[in-house]
Amino acid sequence: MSLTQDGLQFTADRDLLIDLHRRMVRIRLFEEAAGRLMESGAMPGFLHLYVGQEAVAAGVMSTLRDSDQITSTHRGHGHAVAKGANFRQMFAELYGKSTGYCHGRGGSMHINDLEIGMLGANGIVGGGIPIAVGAAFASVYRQDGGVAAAFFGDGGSNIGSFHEAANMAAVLNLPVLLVCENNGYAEFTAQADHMKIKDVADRAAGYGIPGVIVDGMDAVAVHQTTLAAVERARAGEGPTLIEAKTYRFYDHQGVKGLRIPYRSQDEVDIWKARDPITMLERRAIDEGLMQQAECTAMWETTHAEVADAIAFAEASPEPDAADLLQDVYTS
Amino acid sequence: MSLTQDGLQFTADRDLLIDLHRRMVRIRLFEEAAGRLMESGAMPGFLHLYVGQEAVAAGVMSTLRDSDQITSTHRGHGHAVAKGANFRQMFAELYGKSTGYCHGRGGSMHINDLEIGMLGANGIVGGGIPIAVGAAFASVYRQDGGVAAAFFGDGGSNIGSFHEAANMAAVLNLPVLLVCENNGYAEFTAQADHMKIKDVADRAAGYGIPGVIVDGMDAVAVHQTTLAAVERARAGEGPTLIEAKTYRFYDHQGVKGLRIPYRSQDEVDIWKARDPITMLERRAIDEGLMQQAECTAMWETTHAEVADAIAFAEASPEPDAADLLQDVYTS
Amino acid sequence: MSTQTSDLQATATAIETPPQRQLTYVKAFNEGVAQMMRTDPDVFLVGEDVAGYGGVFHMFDGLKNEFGARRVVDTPISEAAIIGLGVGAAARGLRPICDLMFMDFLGVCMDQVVNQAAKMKYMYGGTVSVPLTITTAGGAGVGASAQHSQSLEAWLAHVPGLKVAMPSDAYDAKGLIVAAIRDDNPTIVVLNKLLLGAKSHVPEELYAIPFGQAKIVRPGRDVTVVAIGRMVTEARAAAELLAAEGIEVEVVDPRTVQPLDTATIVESARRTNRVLVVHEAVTFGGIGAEIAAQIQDEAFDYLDAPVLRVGAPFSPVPFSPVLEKAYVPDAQRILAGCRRLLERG
Amino acid sequence: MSTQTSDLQATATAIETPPQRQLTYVKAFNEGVAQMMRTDPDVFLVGEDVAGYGGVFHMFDGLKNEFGARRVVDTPISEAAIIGLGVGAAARGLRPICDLMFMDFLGVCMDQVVNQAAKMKYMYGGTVSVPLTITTAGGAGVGASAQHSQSLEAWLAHVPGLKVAMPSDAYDAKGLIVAAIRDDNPTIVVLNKLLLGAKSHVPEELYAIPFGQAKIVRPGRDVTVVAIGRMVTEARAAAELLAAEGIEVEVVDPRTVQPLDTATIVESARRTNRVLVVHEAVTFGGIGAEIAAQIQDEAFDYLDAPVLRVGAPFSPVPFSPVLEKAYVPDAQRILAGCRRLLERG
Ligand SMILES: Cc1ncc(C[n+]2csc(CCOP(=O)(O)OP(=O)(O)O)c2C)c(N)n1
Ligand SMILES: Cc1ncc(C[n+]2csc(CCOP(=O)(O)OP(=O)(O)O)c2C)c(N)n1
Ligand SMILES: [Mg+2]
Ligand SMILES: [Mg+2]
Repeated sequence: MSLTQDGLQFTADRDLLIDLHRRMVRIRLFEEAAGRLMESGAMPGFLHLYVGQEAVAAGVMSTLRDSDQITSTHRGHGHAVAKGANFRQMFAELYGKSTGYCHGRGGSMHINDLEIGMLGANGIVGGGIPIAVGAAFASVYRQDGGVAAAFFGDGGSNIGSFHEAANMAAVLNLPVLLVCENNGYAEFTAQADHMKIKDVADRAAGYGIPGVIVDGMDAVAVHQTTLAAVERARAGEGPTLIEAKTYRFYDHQGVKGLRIPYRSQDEVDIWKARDPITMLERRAIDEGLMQQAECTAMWETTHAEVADAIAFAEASPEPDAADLLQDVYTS
Repeated sequence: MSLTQDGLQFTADRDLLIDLHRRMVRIRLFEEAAGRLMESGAMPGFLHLYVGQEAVAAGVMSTLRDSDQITSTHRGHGHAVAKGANFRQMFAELYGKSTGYCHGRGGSMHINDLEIGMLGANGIVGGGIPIAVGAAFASVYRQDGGVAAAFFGDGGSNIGSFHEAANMAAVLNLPVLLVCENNGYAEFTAQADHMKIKDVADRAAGYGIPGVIVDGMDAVAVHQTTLAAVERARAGEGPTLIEAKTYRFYDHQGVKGLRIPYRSQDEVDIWKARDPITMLERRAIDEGLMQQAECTAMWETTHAEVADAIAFAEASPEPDAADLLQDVYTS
Repeated sequence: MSTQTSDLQATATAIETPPQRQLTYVKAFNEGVAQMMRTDPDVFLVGEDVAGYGGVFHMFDGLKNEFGARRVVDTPISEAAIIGLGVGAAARGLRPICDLMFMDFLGVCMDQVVNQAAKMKYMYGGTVSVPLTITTAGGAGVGASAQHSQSLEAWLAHVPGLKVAMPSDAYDAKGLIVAAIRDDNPTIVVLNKLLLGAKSHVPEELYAIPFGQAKIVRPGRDVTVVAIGRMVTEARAAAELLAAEGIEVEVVDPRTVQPLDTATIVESARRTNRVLVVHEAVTFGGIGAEIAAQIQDEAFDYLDAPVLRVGAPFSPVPFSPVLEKAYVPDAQRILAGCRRLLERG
Repeated sequence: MSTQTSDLQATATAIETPPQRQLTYVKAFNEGVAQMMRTDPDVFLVGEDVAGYGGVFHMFDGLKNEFGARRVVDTPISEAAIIGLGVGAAARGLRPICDLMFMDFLGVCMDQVVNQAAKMKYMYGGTVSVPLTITTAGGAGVGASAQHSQSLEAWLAHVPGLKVAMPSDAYDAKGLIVAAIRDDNPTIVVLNKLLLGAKSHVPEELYAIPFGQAKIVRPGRDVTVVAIGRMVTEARAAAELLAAEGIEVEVVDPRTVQPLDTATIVESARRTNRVLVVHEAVTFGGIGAEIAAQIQDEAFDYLDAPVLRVGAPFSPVPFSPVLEKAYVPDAQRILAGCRRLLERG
């Protein structure tokens, strides 16, 4: 495991584990609460929950600087939380309140905060990939040493913009991470029904860039794999396609029961047995790098922070309908 | 060399050579004449000439039935001629006359004739590839044993519709030939400046289909390579990506001098030394499969046919402006 | 024996006049597709999650079971290839239904719709027909935000070669999808998300509603409201409110915006002399502009007031329910529009 | 010495009043881009064949030589990624110019233009600006056929968040591209292929033409012709012909169709009481519909005739020169439209 890395300074394995654990627990509790609130009708709109895939966002973000930009997807809460978004503005946005990240104009699929490098979630599958390429272009143009990561799913790797953006990043040799979160499904369509290949990483060869596969349930592995790609990118060696094999624990949208016709209970059980947070905690404690108490404390403080954020969101004012036409244009 | 093949019946190598020679000579003389007429101002519009790439169209079409459909590109005359389009309607269309394939409405980039399996040239790079996938879908749906071929260039393999169509053909296991004519340039941009890979065939692995490379100046090699792909397709084994390495002898558009800043004279000379027609004639005569006289005769009869077609086109009436709104809709 | 007879008669009457069958918009649409697939073996369906799942709006529930994987096909997320597949299959004489989950996704497949499907027949000299049907869902009001709520029919209506239907109730959802599938041209049928559960009478038998024939949904003498898609419902509500004041609003539903039944609209305008055009799309550059431009041209001497328009304000669709409610046109804004018309000379 | 003085004076005068500099439309555009790249290091250019070749219409000749490969970048044929690259770079504060060779190719990148660039600021809550400029070439008349000749500005003008300029001469080509590059919003500058070689006076200094301010190209009292892009030239020709008959046509060029300067157009309509709107796009659903709808609303009591429109007929652009000539609006059709207006009451 890397002792030091670029974005943050880990002086020891322990620090990395704590960092990854923190990011994952924050995502998990944010999502569990968001799901409950939506199902109960307290919160409007749709939610594509990230639960189960936490190791990918945590592992990737743990290698990035705040100034490194990412573009996300419809399933973007996990990326935002891992990149450092605060719960209050996120919940407020999910509630459509004026205090939210988008002042209520965007909702779940459009959380963004360039200050922390969250260039934005996106409702259009593949829509964010070329945008990340543009963010990376800006870093080279300004020689600021930044990298950009584009997240997308197995299904998203079938849309034209993935192909165009990957080839563009390759031929312009841009510092881009193409992060495919392969959770085996595009909505309700299994991977075998939307592509003939098993590994999306195989597509990298078509662009002349490296394609690597990593266990998307193992945050440390994701961290290490991404770190190598980030170092390549910062060194001016161009983009890397990273395929993280993962799984979503809930339905495509919302928090319905796990057992849905298109997935077998066995399949779900096998993946849940490899819960990324449980695995990391077990490992950290076995290796004596973290205490059970520390883990518990993280869950508790995060629970409290979620509760605070929800209270903040609920107490926040609705947007003023008089501002409906604000920010259509920059004047 | 295959003695028999599916589309046509070649009882001997000689028959195949004659067939390929005929298709190539027809393309060459059609294009040379068309180029002259456009440059002289006799003919309106733009022309993307196929000269130099004849072996690809000839080799591929010699494996197809009339009922097998192809979709073509902006550089489509060669495909049309090789698929059996007649000179009269083609020249008439280039002249914009009412007797043309499109009654003058389409011009150079929209020649089509479903009767002979020419599903159409296309002015949009990549536009025809998904359409060929649809034609192949129809063959499977009707179980008519047909295949469909989509032609596109090295540059065209960078656009989203190529990626989507290739993956669609693969996952639906359709009888499609994805024929990439890699002539090294997209307009005035060299391949190295628009993709990082040397072989477009490398992209096949990303779709889980075979990718093969063939010498696009050798009509017989193209015939044999395509034949194998056609047999796979008809046997229900799905699509194949065929990359033919070739070269255009004229400019991207029109018949300007060969020596254009973006290509070196050396490069042009090397490729012209491998003129696909000269190579085939030399080989056929050396192997004693064809006589010089036969070759000469082919050039002469074709010259005459071109002259006849031009005369027909020039003598044909212009479309009637009163028919401007005809055929916008099928009623 | 007499009893028997009367019993029989009773039964007979019962059979003759069954209670009118009510169906939801989405079920009526689904029935139209199913009936067409039963009657025409060349009709097939491709799209994302249309087979196994039946479409995210359940537009296609049960079709995979009845017609099998050959005719009901799930695809990758590749809209350009989905439409392109339809264009190629249609050019060869099949009748594809290509589903575009959300109308907003036109952005990723506009070339196949506009430069390929729409132009093929004309630019190929009339030799090829493209009997392709694209089904999609438009409209706001469900908290789906800026990229899943647009009404973009004006783009499509501006393209020669396309036909565009906007069913405003369950009866039309069935009749228009049937007409679209039977049409030999590329057609787009735009369902409205908020109408999916709306019920109305839908006959069981197969029927088609001809394109280009507007429907006078409600006759009236004082004002004409030309309403598109779901706005027909809002216009009816506004008409009810004004009826209470003795103002008779005529509500006209064009049903298809391409072709557009100008004759019926102009005839109504000439009778009422006051016209309001309503749609969910942003007002600027919406189909209402074309309708207003045609009315003022062809009914110039009959108008007592300018043709007014009610549409969405000029911004993307906001997420917040409060903002979205203020954004989407409704009965109140239609009512206000009618009052402005009536105030004029 | 006096001679000297007078010589000096002569020279001075010569310097003070040089012969007006005439430049072609494409060179004026090119100069505007070059001057902006000189003044603002954040401006860069990406597109197909824009660097090595200078753009297929020579719009970008010489820029690669002056500014180098870092700022003038050739790309693969990947329009969605070209615009997307611009969106991402613009969101980070750069000022990308993304070239879309032909306007027809909007079909393959509409999502990035409409769902990404146009909506980003609003749906992200105002925190991000997208100072992106898209340059493209539209219009028919060059024998480029159905997929390389369209005028699709109506699509773009219907999209909140975008701005759309249609330069009608060399002076505007420079002034509008400069304003577009300086604008903090996504802008599209649509050059017209037939105007590329058209010359007019173009000052050497850097100047910008503000968006949303129409220009009265030719004053007149009898009829107003609102003309878009190249149609301004045709409208002027028609005005000359009518002037010979003593009919004074006022020609108004909106310059940008989004934002649209309704005030100037309506003011003119109120003076002349007769308005014709002309554009190259098909009439149905074109920007002319929006302009006509606004005029009849805001100048209702002033109009002596309906607002008439001249645009292309409802078909794809044909290839045959004979058909194309019959297709594209020209001075004769504008003149006929004016006559129809003048015949009314
Ligand atoms: C262009 C486009 N097509 C379709 C959709 C509808 N849609 C939203 S999410 C989704 C599935 C995405 O699958 P994947 O990329 O694997 O991501 P996951 O949901 O598994 O995280 C689809 C089809 C969309 N939003 N955009
Ligand atoms: C979507 C689209 N983008 C750009 C163009 C302009 N264009 C026409 S041909 C061409 C180059 C195509 O290169 P390639 O695919 O290698 O084919 P070749 O011309 O070499 O035969 C370009 C960029 C187009 N017609 N369509
Ligand atoms: Mg997935
Ligand atoms: Mg090429």
